[in-house]
Amino acid sequence: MVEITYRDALRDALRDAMAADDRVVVIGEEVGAYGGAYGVTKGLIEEFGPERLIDTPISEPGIVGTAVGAAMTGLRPVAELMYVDFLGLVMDQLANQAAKIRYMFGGQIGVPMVLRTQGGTGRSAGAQHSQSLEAWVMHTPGLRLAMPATAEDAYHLLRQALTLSDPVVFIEHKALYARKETADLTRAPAPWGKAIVRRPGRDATIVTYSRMVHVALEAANRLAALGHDVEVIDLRTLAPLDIETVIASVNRTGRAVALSEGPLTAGVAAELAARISEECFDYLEDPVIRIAGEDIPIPVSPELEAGSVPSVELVVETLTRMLSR
Amino acid sequence: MVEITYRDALRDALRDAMAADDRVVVIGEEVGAYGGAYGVTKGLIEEFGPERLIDTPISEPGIVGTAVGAAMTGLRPVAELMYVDFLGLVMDQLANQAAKIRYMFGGQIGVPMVLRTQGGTGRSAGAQHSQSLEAWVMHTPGLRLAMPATAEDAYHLLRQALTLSDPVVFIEHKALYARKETADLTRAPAPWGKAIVRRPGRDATIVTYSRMVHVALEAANRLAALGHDVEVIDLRTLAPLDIETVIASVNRTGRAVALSEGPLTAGVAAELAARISEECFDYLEDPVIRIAGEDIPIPVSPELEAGSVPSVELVVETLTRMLSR
Amino acid sequence: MPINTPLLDFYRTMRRIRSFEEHVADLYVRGGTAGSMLHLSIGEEAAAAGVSAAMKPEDRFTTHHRGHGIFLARGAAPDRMMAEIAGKEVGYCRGKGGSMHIADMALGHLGANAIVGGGIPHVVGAGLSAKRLGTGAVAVAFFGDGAMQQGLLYESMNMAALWELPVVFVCVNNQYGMATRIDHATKVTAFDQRARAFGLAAAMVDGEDVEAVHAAASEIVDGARAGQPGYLAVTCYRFFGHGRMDKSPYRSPEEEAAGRKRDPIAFARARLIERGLSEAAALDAIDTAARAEMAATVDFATAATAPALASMFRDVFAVGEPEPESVRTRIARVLARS
Amino acid sequence: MPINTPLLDFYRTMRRIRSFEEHVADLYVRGGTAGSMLHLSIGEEAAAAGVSAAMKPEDRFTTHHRGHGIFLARGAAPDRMMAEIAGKEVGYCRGKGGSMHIADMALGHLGANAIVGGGIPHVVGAGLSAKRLGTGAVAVAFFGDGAMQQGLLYESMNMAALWELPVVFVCVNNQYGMATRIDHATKVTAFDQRARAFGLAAAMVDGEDVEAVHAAASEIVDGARAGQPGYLAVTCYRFFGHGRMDKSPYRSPEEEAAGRKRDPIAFARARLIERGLSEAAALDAIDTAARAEMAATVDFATAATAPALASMFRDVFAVGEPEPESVRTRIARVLARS
Ligand SMILES: Cc1ncc(C[n+]2csc(CCOP(=O)(O)OP(=O)(O)O)c2C)c(N)n1
Ligand SMILES: Cc1ncc(C[n+]2csc(CCOP(=O)(O)OP(=O)(O)O)c2C)c(N)n1
Ligand SMILES: [Mg+2]
Ligand SMILES: [Mg+2]
Repeated sequence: MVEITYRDALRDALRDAMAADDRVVVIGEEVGAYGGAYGVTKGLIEEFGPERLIDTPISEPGIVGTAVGAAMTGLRPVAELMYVDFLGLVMDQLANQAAKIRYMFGGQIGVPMVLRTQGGTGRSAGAQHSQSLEAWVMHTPGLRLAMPATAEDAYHLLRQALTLSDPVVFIEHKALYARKETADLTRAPAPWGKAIVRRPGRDATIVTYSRMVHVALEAANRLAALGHDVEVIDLRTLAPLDIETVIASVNRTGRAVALSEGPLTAGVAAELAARISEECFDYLEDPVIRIAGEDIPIPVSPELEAGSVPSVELVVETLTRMLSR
Repeated sequence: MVEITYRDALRDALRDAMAADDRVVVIGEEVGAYGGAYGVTKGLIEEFGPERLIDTPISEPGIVGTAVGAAMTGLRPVAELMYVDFLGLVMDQLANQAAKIRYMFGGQIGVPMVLRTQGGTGRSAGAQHSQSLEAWVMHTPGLRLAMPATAEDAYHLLRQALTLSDPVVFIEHKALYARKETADLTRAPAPWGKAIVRRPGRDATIVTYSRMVHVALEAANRLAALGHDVEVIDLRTLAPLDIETVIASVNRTGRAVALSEGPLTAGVAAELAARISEECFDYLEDPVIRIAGEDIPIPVSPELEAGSVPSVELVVETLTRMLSR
Repeated sequence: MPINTPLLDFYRTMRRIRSFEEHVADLYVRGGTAGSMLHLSIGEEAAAAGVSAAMKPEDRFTTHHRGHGIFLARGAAPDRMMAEIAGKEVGYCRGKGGSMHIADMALGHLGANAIVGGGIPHVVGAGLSAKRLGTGAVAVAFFGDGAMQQGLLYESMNMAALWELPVVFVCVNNQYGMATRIDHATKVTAFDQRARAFGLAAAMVDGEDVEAVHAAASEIVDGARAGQPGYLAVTCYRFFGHGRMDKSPYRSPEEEAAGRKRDPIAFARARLIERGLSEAAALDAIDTAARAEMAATVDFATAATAPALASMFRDVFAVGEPEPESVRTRIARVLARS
Repeated sequence: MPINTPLLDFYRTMRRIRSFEEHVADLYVRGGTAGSMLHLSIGEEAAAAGVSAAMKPEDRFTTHHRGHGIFLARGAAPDRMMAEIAGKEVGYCRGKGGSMHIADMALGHLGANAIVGGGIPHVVGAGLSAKRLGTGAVAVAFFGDGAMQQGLLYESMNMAALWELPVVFVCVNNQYGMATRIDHATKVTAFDQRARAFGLAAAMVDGEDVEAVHAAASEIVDGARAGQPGYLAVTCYRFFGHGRMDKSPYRSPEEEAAGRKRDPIAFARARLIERGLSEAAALDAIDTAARAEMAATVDFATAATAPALASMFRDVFAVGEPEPESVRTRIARVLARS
């Protein structure tokens, strides 16, 4: 057992993967000497050199396109996009190229790359640096999508992503980097693609991922004090989506909340609500409730920013309302 | 009443808008002498000249960025993206710029532009020229989204879009251009943002838009022959989303199908299913069923392409199953 | 007794910019600003002052994330800027934009941008409007050397040249994009060659000498107004870190010391005195006035009120359009109904 | 008696390409191909043959949507190409890709692309792999003049130059992007200047003369292999419309006639005869053989079977990963359960 931050776990995963597999290279802006905008790659250049920690110009489409080509020709690139907000610059290379190449070429070759990036609110970084855009990725056939909530998952999901044969988008959360936890990284990890019940409960199920897992757990604690026993499921990966774990839980509790930081409309919570509603129809006592980001750009003012995404209070309030009827 | 194609109705809308408002300019690849890849702007350059039908280099991000700047400074640009599949190149200019400028700048100014494009299957154009990407747009706060199914709507929604103060993404369907209908374009149009019940019915409600409206209507006809009376709602715009019309219908029929050509997962049908499930919970006899595109890239083979999106047969089969229990 | 010369005006403008940056940096460190990001333009004042003075009041512009100085040189009210950076309702953008998204339509500021290169094509659009509407206005995009590696810049240059728009591209080449020195981002730093290869008039100028910047900019801006779009690279040095908290461990103290010697304000001051256009005491008075002015903006911003929470639903769409329903309201409604 | 010279090989290659294009065009018109889009490379054969011959077997490449000729010159089996374009299971991509997405890893073809410029950065990645893995392979991106206005090209050029990768950018400048003549897409058509401004070795060559193309390409490709990435523009003429159905009403018959006179096959033929390296009858025999070969590919493709419907769920992810559940199956399951 070690005390480790999410940031350090990510770095360890990269280090271990690079040590284990020569073909792994990291490519992105400031990933070398600077150590990454959020410090994830700090120190790795000393171990692996600038040939494997490749600093790039500020050319996001070029970076992702380069990673695609490298992945097709024998390397296993980890491309870093400094902010998930820059997805808009690279969606062609990601969705039209990386995601479709295996398919369009009849299965001849895959694109075993990982696109690491980070998103979310919490640093008052403004409308173009605070988004949660996982829905665009989840909607794209051919992509895998991991969104770890814990240091342990940050480590294992990244290691696992680096063994897959298809492109993985790996979205970290900027507000989690400094989060510390006690973890045993040597323990056999949960399988890739499996959700984890972070807190068992009988009265309702919260289905979520990334930073919102901690919001849900905190809310569940407060709800417990109010006499409500809420289960919290951490999806860990959105593609694949482990709906079985969710179904089993909701069929048991009869109530579900889909919790996501991204904007409500046509977001991940919509997919979760739709899936749960169709799969658990006969077991649901209430409609699946979506708690998600407001349908607005993220304002820079810290108060407004905090108000624009789901809070512990809102989750508590919602479940209290559901469970007190 | 005139016989008119979807293509011609679009052209009429552009012509009438350009005649009525000097500030309207069309900017895009081959919009001038060539008349647009699908012929929508054919002949307009003779009427309005190359100053208003502006042919561009093949520079999609630059085109959309130019339209943003033009819209902020007194023009009312209609930017044309030849295929919606190229959204991946312009999502930054669309989602980070056009959609957020009014908000980030505290309401000082809007971006009154229309991004016209076309999507969907039906021409066996392959994985990078056949997509339905409206979910990315619908998920972006600050954007409006229109997807006409008929020539009449093509005309009116485009005219209306060209009066709005905020950016509108206007997605036509490549398989509808040649579709003819009898329309009265002088009749007062349905208001912007309102859905239309295309076929009233008592047993179930199909909620859809764009080309799938015709699939739904054809299915409803066949279902009628089988004794099932199905209502078909054409949303016309996905943002705003006229959920009231949908709720009223589903609360009456008790059964809903969300039908969309785009890929199933995290797509428009998910949002529709989630909304209907939460708004009509006590009225639903069955879960809301999503019929959507497969979660695969679009194959070029015509048989496979046709098989990858919802067919009349699948809609009939689904509703028969629902209604025969 | 100072004589009223452009150089003295430049000096005042540059001093005001630097003083603003010093004050906003201080406010940031004290936790008084909104946003984790603050990029100072210290060392780049001549680019701001020199190019701005070559523009006319009706001209328009966009900036990158390091745009405080440019906007001040174009006439911004520093108190409303400071308030915006502090995330306050009286700020230029009602506290929604912050340092990286300041804009002001009244002064032709089409917006700062947090996407490297993101604001560049907007001036192509503004140039198109100006040409079509016959306003005579030029549109200027300001951006950093980092944006020289963003493809969108070349698409924009190409369109401006092709359509002969009144557009100018100004690269504030402060030698760094974050920790990456420009020669680690590109093999060829003679950026004017690139611009010419797309059909622009192009020049590179030393950003220590504000008069030289102004002269070069005037030629390029005037040319653009006459239908020959242009490009100007202003070579300077980023005195401090990328963001306020960055201590630039990636560059040597010697390099920094040398870079900071290329100070456009010290340069202008020396020249003013040397030419007998001003004297130390008078320039000190300008400095003092600037400091007082900017200190007052901090007080103004600090005292100002934060935007009301409900304002977050405003400005997504035009006034008169329905605001997005809040998640809380929706949930209450749904649970009340079912 | 023809002597075995490179020029004769070029002639054969170019004739096979043209014959392929003529046959596939015919199949298209008869409704035998999958896909509404078909772009012929007639007139561009020298670019394909000349550059390809400058490459080694281990080299890799990507092409644009007009890539049949290039792939043929690199050794493609025309029957599998024809089958792919017809959307058949035995095609290079099992009928999933079609004309615009042909690829073959065995021959180093990293893929044709339907996004203008989309495949360009992939060669930067391939160059990175080659350099890191020490394979000695060069990676070549082929694209049209239209892609010269896509920003991604410049990002790619910049990275290739910066990292000194074994990468070559080949622009097949057929004068048109759809209906837009190149001088309506850009102010400056001396594209080699752009490439040099990013640090590439660069040349422009006349695409009528396959030997000249080969010589220029050899220099650039060899240079890239030695660490100096390069750029080559091959100037030619698109003999026919953009797509098969486009009759090019936007250009004059005179221009077309003049353009089609710049025929690399006729040019090579004349030179072969003039130099006494071959004679008309022998060249006619080559032509006849090419026609027979390509006619057979049409028969092959026509007779081949379409992919099974269920194959549509394959190849989304690697073999062994679960296939996406079909919508029909999901609905049946959901309705059966509730
Ligand atoms: C598209 C994009 N990529 C990366 C970033 C992160 N980033 C912000 S500023 C910056 C450096 C920009 O350098 P330069 O353009 O020279 O401007 P400077 O900061 O030196 O003024 C980077 C990489 C961003 N904001 N946008
Ligand atoms: C990004 C993108 N924009 C537009 C198109 C539509 N389009 C297909 S080919 C083409 C013209 C390309 O011209 P060029 O690059 O010169 O190639 P050519 O067709 O002449 O071989 C266009 C505009 C596209 N496929 N991709
Ligand atoms: Mg810089
Ligand atoms: Mg061309």
